[in-house]
Amino acid sequence: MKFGIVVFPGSNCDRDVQTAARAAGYDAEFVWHTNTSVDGFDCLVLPGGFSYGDYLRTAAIARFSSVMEPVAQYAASGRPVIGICNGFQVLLEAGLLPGAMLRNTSCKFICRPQRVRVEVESVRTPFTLKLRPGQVITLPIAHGEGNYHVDGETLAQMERGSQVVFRYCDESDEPTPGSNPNGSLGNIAGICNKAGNVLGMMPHPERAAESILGGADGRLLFDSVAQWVQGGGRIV
Amino acid sequence: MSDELIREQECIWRTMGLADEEYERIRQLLGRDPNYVELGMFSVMWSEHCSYKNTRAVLRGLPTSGPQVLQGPGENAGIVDVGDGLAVVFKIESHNHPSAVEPYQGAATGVGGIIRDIFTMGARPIASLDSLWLGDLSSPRARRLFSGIVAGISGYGNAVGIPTVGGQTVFHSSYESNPLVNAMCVGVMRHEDIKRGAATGVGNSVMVIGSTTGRDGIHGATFASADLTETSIERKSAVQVGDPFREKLLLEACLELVARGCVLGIQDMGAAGLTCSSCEMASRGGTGMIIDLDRVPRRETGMTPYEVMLSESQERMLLVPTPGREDEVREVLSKWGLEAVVVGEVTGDGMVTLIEGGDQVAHVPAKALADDAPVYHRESSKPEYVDRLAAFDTIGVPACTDLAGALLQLVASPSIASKRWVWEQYDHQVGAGTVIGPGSDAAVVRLPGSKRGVALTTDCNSRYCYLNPRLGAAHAVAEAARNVACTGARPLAVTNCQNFGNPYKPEVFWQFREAIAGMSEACRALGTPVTGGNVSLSNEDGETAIRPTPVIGMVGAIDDVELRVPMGFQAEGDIVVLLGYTRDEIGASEYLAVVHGVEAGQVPALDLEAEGRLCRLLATAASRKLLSSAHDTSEGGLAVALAECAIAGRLGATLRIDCAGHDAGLAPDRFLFSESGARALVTVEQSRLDEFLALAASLNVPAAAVGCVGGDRLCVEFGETPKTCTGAGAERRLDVSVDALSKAYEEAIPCAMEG
Amino acid sequence: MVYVADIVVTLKKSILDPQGDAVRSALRSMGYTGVQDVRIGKRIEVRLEAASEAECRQAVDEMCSRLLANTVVEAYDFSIKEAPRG
Amino acid sequence: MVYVADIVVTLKKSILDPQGDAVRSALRSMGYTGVQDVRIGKRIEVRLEAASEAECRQAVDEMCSRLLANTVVEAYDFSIKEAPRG
Ligand SMILES: Nc1ncnc2c1ncn2[C@@H]1O[C@H](COP(=O)(O)OP(=O)(O)O)[C@@H](O)[C@H]1O
Ligand SMILES: [Mg+2]
Repeated sequence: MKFGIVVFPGSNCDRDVQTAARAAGYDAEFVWHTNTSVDGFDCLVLPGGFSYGDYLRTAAIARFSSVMEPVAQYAASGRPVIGICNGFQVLLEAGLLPGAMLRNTSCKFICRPQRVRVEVESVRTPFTLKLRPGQVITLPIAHGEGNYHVDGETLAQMERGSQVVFRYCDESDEPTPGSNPNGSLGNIAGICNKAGNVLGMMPHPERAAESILGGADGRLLFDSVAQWVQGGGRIV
Repeated sequence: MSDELIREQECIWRTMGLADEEYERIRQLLGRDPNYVELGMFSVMWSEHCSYKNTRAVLRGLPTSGPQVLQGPGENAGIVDVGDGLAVVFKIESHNHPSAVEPYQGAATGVGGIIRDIFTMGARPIASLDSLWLGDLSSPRARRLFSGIVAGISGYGNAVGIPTVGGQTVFHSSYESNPLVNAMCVGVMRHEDIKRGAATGVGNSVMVIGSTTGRDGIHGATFASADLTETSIERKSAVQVGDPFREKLLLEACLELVARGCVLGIQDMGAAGLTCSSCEMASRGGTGMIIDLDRVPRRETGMTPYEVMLSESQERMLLVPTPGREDEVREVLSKWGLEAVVVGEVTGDGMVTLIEGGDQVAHVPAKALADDAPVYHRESSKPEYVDRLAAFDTIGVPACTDLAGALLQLVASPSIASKRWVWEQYDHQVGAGTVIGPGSDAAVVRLPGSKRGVALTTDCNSRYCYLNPRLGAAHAVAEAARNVACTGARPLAVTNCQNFGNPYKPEVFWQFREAIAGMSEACRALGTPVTGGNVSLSNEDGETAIRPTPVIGMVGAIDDVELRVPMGFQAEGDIVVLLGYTRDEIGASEYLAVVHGVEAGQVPALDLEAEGRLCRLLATAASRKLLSSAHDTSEGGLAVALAECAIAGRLGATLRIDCAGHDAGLAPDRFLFSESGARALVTVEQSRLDEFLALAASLNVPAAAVGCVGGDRLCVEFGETPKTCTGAGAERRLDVSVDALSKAYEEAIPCAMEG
Repeated sequence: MVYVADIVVTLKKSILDPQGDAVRSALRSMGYTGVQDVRIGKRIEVRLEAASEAECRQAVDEMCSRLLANTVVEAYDFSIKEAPRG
Repeated sequence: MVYVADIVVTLKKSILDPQGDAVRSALRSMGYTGVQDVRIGKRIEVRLEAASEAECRQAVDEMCSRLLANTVVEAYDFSIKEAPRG
């Protein structure tokens, strides 16, 4: 199992993803943003950070980097791609996932552990095989622009197609306004594409892959995709 | 030269902040009159900010050596050994004046500057801390500065990808127009990768790498050395805009250069820009340097040599590459989208020589600029208020009739209340190393690729320092050591930021001298040498000075992060043990200030040996896995410490305190709110209690099991009360729900900020 | 020719603007009680060379839709004029 | 009367604009090689009630210097017009 971690010059969770993947027993190598090929990997990770400074708008510039074309082809071929935080924003800007990200309603960056409910059948994406629908996991969030937005029609389509993968929820597992850290539509924390192989999420599974860092729930996502790859890589 | 300058030419040095005798000294050193560019260079290098001319004599007394010290003061940052060939680099620095004028950018560039100091040494930054001092939150101005400063630190630190894992936030009216922003950064590297800011090897190239040079921040160092008055605020160019993305690129590029062995000497361009970096590197290397200013990449046209030399444009470095590796340096920089340009070379004549358009525009001895600033012995005299306020007798303070009410009031007072509002805006986790984040006594960060960790804290109680600067500064060191030890780490070394008012006032200078003496004494006693720091004077708005604020940044080492000890209560049934001796010491306390509105009295006595024993006990107990939790007592005393343990652990506790073994006949309110030093509150599993108490006894630390963790209330009874405590009133018995404490503690700052 | 494009990027009307709301309450609490609404957007000034104004206009429009604005949530508008000489 | 103030806050010319620089290089690398310079500022639209245009102008000027711009590093400019009815 080998993860390819796409590194933009302002990525800053690239090494953390590598540490987490390795701690879970998998290979993980970096793919520099000027690369024009992403061959040889079982899963691509677009990590968190500030891709190109993100001054204008998060991830606005990243989608024009050379690596994004092979990433798009990789995604189109049905292989697993996950964008975490800034990586999620890159996937949105690049049109690999629907919608856009707005600034948190508090207008502040926010970093804290967050309860997140799994919304889909475990087989919906390669990243959730080891999770049950309705299961609540705790993952850290750390972002200034995680306020997910999409037009009503697309949202309805996404709901029908089980594309909403994670929602922020409260102590009683409900996605209440009070448990919404950033104002995102429907408490959305993560979504996937129609095919299910491309996942974008604001919470950071790589920061919760060792109990000494405050939790190990995030490791389930790494293990899921590894199991999926070992199982021949099919979305049922 | 402009007309205006010509008019003032007679004493142009004065407009640059140089005294007449300093000008004379420059003439003597040069053997001629300096030209305009040279004068500008001297004026920034001889400013207090760069030369420490007013404080150097006093700072000579600091303890700076120890077996753990790999690099003491004098470099960009200090370095200590933490074992396994790993070295930890750390330093704290102020960005007070810029933050007062433009809070967001001022604080942001402060963070940027200290991060560069760390990676300049060849280390990867792994954590930042920030010590913030602001006016009273009831003031709109203080609130505006506070939110701008926090946003600036967050905006810069988060983007560079360095976790901000701790710090402190204190509110007091003396900081209203002079907020303090002290930023600390910590990095790690292998011993063999240590880089120093020395220009060696005559004939070697000198390169400027990173950002272009513009007109921003000209005379920032001089600005930082003057009072903050209307006119100085008008010198707008002293504020820069930070570019965290570029900093991140520069960081990665520099570390790649170090890893490839391309770096002989390197220094960042902070205060006084190219002037400071060139003369300091030459002076340290015992060499000179010739620079062709035409080659310095600029972002504005028409810049004069004066402006190029004094620009404080951010995110730049001066580099002496390994000979023959210039092209490789260019390649690495260009991979990261940055420029690297050879601007000159190292010379053997000891002179900094500047060329523009083929002409020599400056020619000054590097050492004269860097090291020969005058040393002043400023007059000092004890301020009148000191003895008057110390004479306040706490005997007359009325007894507290509602212990729970007083505690609720204390935990809701902004200086004690939860700083979550601050640190949730910081990415405190990036780097996958934050084992204990903000909200505890000290943060613990795991070193990449190792099981070792460092414990980090900043501390200072400026009320203590105001009432008794010597004792106050010593307390700051002791508290920092306690905080580090509570996590299970051994205190290693100290960096410090001395924030004071105008040093030309004898009263202020007295405070400074006393504080340095107290800090030195405590650092000696605790075996934590000072490896560096920063002095920020003239924190005055023309009238009122800030309270003396000698901020201590401390680093401790823990051999295995699995052994770290959390602050909050962990499990029902754990035994609560109070360590140390409690005296009748509510003078200068938070309780006296918040509940009785009095800021006076004697600062608690300090027994540095007892502090040392307590630290040894905490670290040893942690290494034997005897502790479930540990928290020191400081502001607000035992009561606030208990509340913080309960809030953090979401668990209550029931305590019965017997005053025997403490000051005789201590009334409950005094016991609960006294701020006696050398104390901590730990919890231990019942089955390990005897072992722990025996260890405490063997290390000569008073220890008493006082109660048990459990329930959802915090209940403290005193030994003299009847067995059934139901009979005792609110003045003899503390009984309050953890929820109520938590609410008061968590909501205070968000409410003040967001209404 | 050198032109200067003055571009304004704003959140679409249908989208909440928390930053604008925060500024509105700040202004009101400072005593400007007449303030009814505040919207905050970006103003981008691009100086560029182009063969003609029409070509410039087309280039700027493209820049806006490709990079400067995310049209899922933002709207943009711009004006162009010749750069002052010197 | 209700007015709409269209306020532009920009970094002063002498101050580095990292946002603008980043966008400039992005635009160039996207093929817009004619781009010479980009500066990014804020555009703030304030809708407010005032007795007269003069009063409105004065209030907006004050808001700018007190809150909306930090004149240490930023410059501001604004125009005012009557709000369209309805
Ligand atoms: N400005 C800040 N940035 C980050 N963390 C902070 C800041 N202010 C306070 N904290 C955190 O809040 C906690 C409480 O701070 P403090 O009251 O100073 O602790 P102590 O009394 O133990 O020194 C600490 O963990 C500290 O790191
Ligand atoms: Mg403490």
